[in-house]
Amino acid sequence: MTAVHTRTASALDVTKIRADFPLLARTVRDGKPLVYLDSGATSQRPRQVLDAERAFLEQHNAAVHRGAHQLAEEATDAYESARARIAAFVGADPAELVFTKNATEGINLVAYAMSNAALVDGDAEQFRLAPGDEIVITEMEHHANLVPWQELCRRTGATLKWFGVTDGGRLDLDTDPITPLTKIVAFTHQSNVLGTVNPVAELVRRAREVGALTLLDACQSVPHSPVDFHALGVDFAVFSGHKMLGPSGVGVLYGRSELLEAMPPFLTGGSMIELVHMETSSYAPPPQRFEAGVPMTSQAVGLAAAVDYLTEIGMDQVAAHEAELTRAAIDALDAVDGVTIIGPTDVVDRGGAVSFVVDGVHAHDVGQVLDDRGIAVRVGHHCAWPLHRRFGLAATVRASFHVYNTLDEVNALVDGVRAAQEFFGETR
Amino acid sequence: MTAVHTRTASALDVTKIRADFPLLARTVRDGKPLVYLDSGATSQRPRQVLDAERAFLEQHNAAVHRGAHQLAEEATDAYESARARIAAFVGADPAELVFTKNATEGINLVAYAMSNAALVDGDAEQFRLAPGDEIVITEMEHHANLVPWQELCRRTGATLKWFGVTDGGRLDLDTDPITPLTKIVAFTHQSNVLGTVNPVAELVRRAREVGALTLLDACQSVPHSPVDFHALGVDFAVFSGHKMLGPSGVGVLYGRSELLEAMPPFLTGGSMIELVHMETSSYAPPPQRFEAGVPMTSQAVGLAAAVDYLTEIGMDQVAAHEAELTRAAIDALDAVDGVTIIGPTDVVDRGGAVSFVVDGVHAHDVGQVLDDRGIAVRVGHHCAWPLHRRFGLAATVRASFHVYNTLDEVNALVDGVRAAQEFFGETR
Amino acid sequence: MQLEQMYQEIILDHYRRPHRQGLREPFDAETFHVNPTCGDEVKLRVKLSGAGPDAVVEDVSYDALGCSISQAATSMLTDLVVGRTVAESFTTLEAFQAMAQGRGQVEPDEDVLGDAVAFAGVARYPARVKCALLGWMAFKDAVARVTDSAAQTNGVKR
Amino acid sequence: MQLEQMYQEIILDHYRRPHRQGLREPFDAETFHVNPTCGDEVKLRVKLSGAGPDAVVEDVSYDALGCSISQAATSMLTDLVVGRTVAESFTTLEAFQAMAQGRGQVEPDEDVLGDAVAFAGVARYPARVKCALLGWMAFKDAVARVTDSAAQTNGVKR
Ligand SMILES: Cc1ncc(COP(=O)(O)O)c(C=O)c1O
Ligand SMILES: Cc1ncc(COP(=O)(O)O)c(C=O)c1O
Repeated sequence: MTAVHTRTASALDVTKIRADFPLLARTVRDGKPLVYLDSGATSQRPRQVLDAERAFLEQHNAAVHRGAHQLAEEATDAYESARARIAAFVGADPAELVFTKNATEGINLVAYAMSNAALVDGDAEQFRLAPGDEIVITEMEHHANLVPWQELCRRTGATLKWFGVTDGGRLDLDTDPITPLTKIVAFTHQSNVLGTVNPVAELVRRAREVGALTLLDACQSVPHSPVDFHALGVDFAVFSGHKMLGPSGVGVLYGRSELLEAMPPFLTGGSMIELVHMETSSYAPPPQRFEAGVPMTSQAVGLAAAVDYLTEIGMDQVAAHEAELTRAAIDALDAVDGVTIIGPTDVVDRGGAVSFVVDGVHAHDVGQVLDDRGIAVRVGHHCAWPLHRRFGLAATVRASFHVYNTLDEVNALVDGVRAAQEFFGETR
Repeated sequence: MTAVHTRTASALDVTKIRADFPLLARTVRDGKPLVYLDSGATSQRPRQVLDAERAFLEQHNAAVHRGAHQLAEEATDAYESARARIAAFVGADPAELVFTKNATEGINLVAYAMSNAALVDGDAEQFRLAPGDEIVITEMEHHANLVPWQELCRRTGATLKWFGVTDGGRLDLDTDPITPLTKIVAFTHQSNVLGTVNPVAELVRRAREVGALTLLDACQSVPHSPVDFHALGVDFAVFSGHKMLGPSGVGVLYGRSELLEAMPPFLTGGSMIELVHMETSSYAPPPQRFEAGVPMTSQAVGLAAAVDYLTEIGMDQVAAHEAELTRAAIDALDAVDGVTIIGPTDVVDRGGAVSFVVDGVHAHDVGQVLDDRGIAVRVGHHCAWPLHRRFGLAATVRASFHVYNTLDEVNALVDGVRAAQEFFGETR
Repeated sequence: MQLEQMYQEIILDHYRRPHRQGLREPFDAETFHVNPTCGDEVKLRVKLSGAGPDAVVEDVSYDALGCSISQAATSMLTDLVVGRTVAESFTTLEAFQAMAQGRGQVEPDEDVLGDAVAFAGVARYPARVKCALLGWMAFKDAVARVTDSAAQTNGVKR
Repeated sequence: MQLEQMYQEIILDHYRRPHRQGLREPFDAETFHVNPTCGDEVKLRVKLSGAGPDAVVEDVSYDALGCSISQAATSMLTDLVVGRTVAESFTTLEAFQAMAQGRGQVEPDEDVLGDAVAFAGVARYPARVKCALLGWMAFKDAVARVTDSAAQTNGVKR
């Protein structure tokens, strides 16, 4: 075992940061220090986030937007203040942010609203799909940004098309399937497998040229680098709290105001209505229109605390730190005979998910050896099965980082990969 | 101000219970002790629930059902153990429980799955709706169990029908709209306004007679009394964590196994799939089929802790305690001139939501006077607008109880109502 | 008790004996506004004379269902706008809205607001702000409908 | 290191040199099973002779993509069931499943499981249980298809 120090060349005081994360202090598999390299699946939470949520629950908890007593006022303020702080963090106006349970719900919300548009006239027509219309995604999408569009095609008769991926793990812009029939282009900002950061401006330009909407899956970008939705010019975007040091059970859908204004609802019920009769109902303005039922109140408060925590560190610092870890991991893994990295090996337009395969050792077995050494990585297709098939693979090993990871942890990973090679080598 | 003691004739040690709820110790409006009578909107949480969630997050947090490392195993175990404990609490098998973000999502899930059934053959056909088919609800439904059915009718061409409500606030069984065309009967177990407990067995019998499905809105029953879904014989049921001393952001959909097996998915994305290709995908068995994306992990753990807490007290005890408070509130309010209770004034088949109007004083104004005295109640239509219209009202005042409330708090409420009458009386 | 600060005597007076209540003819536009959280509603009519910002508010009539705050605010609105120009009434409206949404941080200007300064206390209760604004928003909407349709009749595009 | 406990030598042997690999003719039924969490897959064929529980497993052939555990378990399965009756092979299957899902709490019976007791260590890793069971479940499914279709041919309702 490599001891886990906090050596790093970046400006961050990672020792201090690690002290904020209670879980990172624990040991696994008979007393081994935990090396948590699975933040791409879900991140850990600092005390500050846990404390903020608990303080809310011990002092201000009440149903929001429904009560007239003091607690209800305080809870509503906490919830709406959370929305405003999170909006500022991603370059959006508060009313452009809808709280969902996760990013997956956000994408489903847009996809279902688009089929619901068939039932409403007026401004909602821009969301309508009919047979012949096309939806464009990419071959590197997470299932969350793929399956909902397949289902939308089934509901509306539209056709699904996609950008291919190059052997080097970049979006193949030459396979461009965007045509005047394209109604929406949905793509990931940063691949959760390849680490690839896609050319948002170029894709937005091409989509706009044909009048198509854009939806950005920002699940892997917002937690790791500065992101400004207004500057990017996308129409919709989604991300999840649990990947950015925040609570599970809360995600965000961003939508440009005019679009949210015009879009029909998805989930219906309490708090999203204007008038309700037995026969028919009308709906509240956004964002309330898209937040049916009692929302994830304390989780929104926790997510705002996570945003405060990240802002305090500075997203540029976070990105720089992770770039350093990524650089180190790619270099060290690339130097191991029999290890192949899936995705770009340069760190330009690339984030910190490093996926690889080891000749003759299945990803699950590599993962098992790593786990035995206290190193937590993800093995499998990482919810991007078609992308794996594109590379002729069923499974890869993925190491992914966050602000609390260290170069020593990268070294522990590389040592572990070598140990797996030895363990499964014919020579044993 | 009446001091808040814990006098009660029931077997509960409410003083001890109150000590578990940090929020109940706070004061509002310039130092007045909080009298929280708004648990029908959302309940408060005991330390045990807060601690369970925090312990999970500090020790076992990871993405569930996705990872192969030790943390992921522990997190998955915690999540599935939570499902099993909650299932036992409501008389269901673990695989019959789907975690949702709230009850509202649960109802929408069934309503959308029913329109999605049009796209699938085989067993899913039983969920299909066509023009001419009918959906039956009641006039006392929460918007959460009304608007999703209106929308389903819009999507499928089916017709919405409903049971009326008697002047006494009971379901009017003589207005029975169930016919051989009825495909589903969705009704509340306990009205969140009237307190009325509906005759589930009789409604299930009538629905079964015509081969219709049943969906029970158990939001106001599961938190307050022993409920056994298998014994009740309903096909689907929903409830929310935040109303039963558990976290916000988590709810439950119960569905009989054969039905969940046959039902098409609603939200799609990661973790709910079997095989994914760019062109098409197939789906996992339930409950995973209905849990797309990273779920509300710590919230499920917290809800299981709430269930443990309630079980420790005993749901019979909880029900008896609330019945006593309800009896006292009804008697005392009924004795005030100019106060009219909306809903049954007997406590047979009746839970602890006590809604009322005060002659000449609008509900909002009553609420304001109560709030000024530290008493938190809900005012308005409580997301049951058609029910209010049925009684010719726009708004009522609602006091609602949980295990931590006391008879002294009921007295404080009644004193507050008299104070409101005085304040707004012409004689002032 | 902070109640007296919120429910000033003049508010209770308007609530008990509302001014200009009831729906009257003639009118140029009618609006119907609802507060979705509590179900309170107001149907409101305006009659203007003249055109543009200098048009004069001849009458405001209404039928309202609601709490003391919303009823009193609507009643007082009629005192403050009837007989004044649209421009003047919108100045008052904006000041009223700023005060109501100001969370107690906005110092109300009695010269502009007149009796309506009595609603300053409401601003401290966010859940009641919509009550105070219900009638005012219905008025704003109604005036906009008149001026919009006048603009359209004149062939002016918005 | 607990690794050696999980990856016993016999497991690694089967993984490196799998028995009865490849798809062969003739066969009575073919199944395709996938582990959705990792993408591992197995296509498996069975050839039976005779009918009912006393039918004998003549051959099991397969094409598998997967980790050492799933490959070795499928290879070993063929050793344990080929040449035995369906009834016998199902007894072994049930014991294997019970052990694999037993979280290390189920004492494996070497008389029933033979070499497959080597998989006892896997039971301590819940995420790997599906790997160990992949081939076995494909086998169970394939046998069921043969016997079901035989039952249907005989006009027997399930
Ligand atoms: C009877 C009833 N049904 C449904 C709901 C909706 O619950 P939620 O908002 O948690 O989804 C509520 C509570 O608001 C309720 O009281
Ligand atoms: C790129 C990407 N998109 C979407 C998702 C789905 O996020 P969630 O499961 O939180 O909804 C994830 C994470 O799992 C992801 O990495």
